[in-house]
Amino acid sequence: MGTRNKLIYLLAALGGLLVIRNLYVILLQFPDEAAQGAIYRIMFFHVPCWFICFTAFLAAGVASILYLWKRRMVFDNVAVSAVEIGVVFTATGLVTGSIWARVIWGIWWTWDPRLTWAFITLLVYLGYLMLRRAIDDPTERAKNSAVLCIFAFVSVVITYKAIDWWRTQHPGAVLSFRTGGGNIEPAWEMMLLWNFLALGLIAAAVLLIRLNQEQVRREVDGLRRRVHEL
Amino acid sequence: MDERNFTFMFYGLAAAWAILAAYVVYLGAREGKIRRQLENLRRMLEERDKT
Amino acid sequence: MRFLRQAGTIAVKDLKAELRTKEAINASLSFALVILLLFSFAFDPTAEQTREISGGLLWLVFAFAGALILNRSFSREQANDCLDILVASPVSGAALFIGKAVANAILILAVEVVCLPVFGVFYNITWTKRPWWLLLVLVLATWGLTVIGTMFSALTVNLRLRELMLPVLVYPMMIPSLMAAMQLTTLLIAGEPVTGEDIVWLRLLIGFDIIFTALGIGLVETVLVN
Amino acid sequence: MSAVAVRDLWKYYGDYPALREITFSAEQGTCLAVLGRNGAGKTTLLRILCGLSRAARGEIRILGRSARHPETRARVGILGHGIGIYDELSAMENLRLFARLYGLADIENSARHWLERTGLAHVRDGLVREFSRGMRQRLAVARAFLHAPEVLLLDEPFTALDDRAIAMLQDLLREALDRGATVLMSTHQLREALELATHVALISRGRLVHTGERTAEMLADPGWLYRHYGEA
Repeated sequence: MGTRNKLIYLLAALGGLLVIRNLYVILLQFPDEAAQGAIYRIMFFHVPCWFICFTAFLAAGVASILYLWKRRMVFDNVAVSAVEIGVVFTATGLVTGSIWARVIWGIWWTWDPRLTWAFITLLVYLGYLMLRRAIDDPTERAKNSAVLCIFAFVSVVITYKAIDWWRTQHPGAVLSFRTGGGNIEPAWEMMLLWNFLALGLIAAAVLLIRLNQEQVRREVDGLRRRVHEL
Repeated sequence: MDERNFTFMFYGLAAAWAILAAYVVYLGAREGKIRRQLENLRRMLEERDKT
Repeated sequence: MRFLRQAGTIAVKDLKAELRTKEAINASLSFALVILLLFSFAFDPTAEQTREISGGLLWLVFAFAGALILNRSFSREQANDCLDILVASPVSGAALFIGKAVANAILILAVEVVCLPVFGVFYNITWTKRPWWLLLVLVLATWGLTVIGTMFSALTVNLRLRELMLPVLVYPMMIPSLMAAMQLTTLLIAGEPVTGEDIVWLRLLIGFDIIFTALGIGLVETVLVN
Repeated sequence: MSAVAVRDLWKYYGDYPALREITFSAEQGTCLAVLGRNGAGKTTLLRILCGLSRAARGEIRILGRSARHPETRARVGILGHGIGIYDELSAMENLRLFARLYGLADIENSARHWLERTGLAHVRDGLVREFSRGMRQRLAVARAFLHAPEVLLLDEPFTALDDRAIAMLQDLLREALDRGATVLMSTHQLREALELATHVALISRGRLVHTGERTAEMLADPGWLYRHYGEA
């Protein structure tokens, strides 16, 4: 087993253990919130999920710019892998948010700016993944999808800023670096960060698996090309 | 109300992990597919090289 | 100066070629009219309701009909490998992009200008209460749609499934401009002034125009040279 | 200084190298025929020289500048698989358009001149879509020569052309060579190419396997090169 595989298992194990510990604290030690009752606990996954999304899409954007600059396929691999993870966590974020909304707002979905933009972001990045499937030449694919990825990041920025630009139903920012502190209990904020770390470790493990795959896939592309040549 | 509230919280967490698990399963399936493609291509090239 | 001259030459060429055949503009116009007709089945239009959703309705028509024009923009270049010749000529990618975008914007604006009175007649709406503001919104939003559409048209020009891919990619990206345009248009058709909180939509519209134009100019050369 | 100089050029499709360490140069006033089988990499090489494609590694100098430099592109003429003219415009409008894009000083006269040279003066205002195949090809040739290019890059120029256009193109190329232009053409039609070529380069599987002057035995027996340098 290579060091890379070991690293993947290590990251996944650490992430898993941390999640279990966090779940224990969240479910058994934290009291119900006064207004929302038990459901508020979803926040401890919902919010970190979106952090992961932003991180992943930001990473994909940076990797795309680096690809266009350096033209090294590694950056393209990072970009796809990050986008895929971002899309999975966007879906998770939307579903957890929707379940929360069912209890608190009484509806699954509302066309609120924050929600709408999150959904648009999901569509835009799904488009990115579709575009990749439609291009055969790996170099061309890397270049065109990098350009799309840079455009797509605009929608991420809008989603992020939506709660500032429009009056929305969505709860405001919670973390101190955006609010100046005092919005939630310090213990809860710490827990959000702990869960961000836990999910981040798992996401990093998945990212590494995905990178391996992308490398093998490029090998397949190369061999296919050689077979054609004969 | 409070019990229902608790059930929904459970659904929420379950859904989140279910999506993640589904993605990992999908990754595994794709891994297998890519490996098979690789093997096929390698074998094809070896056969061509022999002839 | 040289940049503008080249962009102008490309725009004039595109317009001339389009007006000779009228392929895209005819298709776009009739499609727009069909959608306008179809909307009348979707709901029972009283003047009051229609006015409330007029912005959304109109911009859906413009976005769908405009896509036909945008789709043609780069596929026209493919017929005789003309795109290769243009990219290899001393014209910069940015000039090519701006030239094409200007031509597309003019064509889409023409479709819009025809659609507006038809809309007014079909749905009993007086839409001329604030004509200059409306024109400003039309121009700004159309430019936003066109820049994105032209860029993505270039991005997908060599694709096997380009007709299928383009709408999937382009509509979500257009939403920022479309959303702002819909809000403003509804307001203007109702005859209300753009003040107070609604100014934010105008700012967004201009902001997206600038962002997407800059991204397009910056990245188009990368897209065209493979 | 060579008119076209390429050093250690690589191009990849993903991990697969489509061109590997290509190094050659063409002096001013020479005609280099780039030969090779289909899929050997001729078109890829030509596209890179035209500035339509980026090399992964290596250096290209055309008239002393890089391939994508606007100054280079203004001095290079291109003829490819497609004719590269617009069906919706007339012959004259097509040439006028390209004259403008290439920044020529006397648009009208150069356009008219090349219509006459290619025997299309009588249909100058006819739409290209109504032209016959041969007429379209000749207009494409006029388009390529319009701005008196110092370097001509031709990708399989003879494949799409009929007999009359081939003869015309050969005459024009000879004339261009006489005035000191450099010609690079990729082709697998050996006979037409070798008549004009002063030098040949043979590409096989992305590698340059032979470069040198065109010798008399090549002209006498076009298959000679492949037998000596190409694999079976």
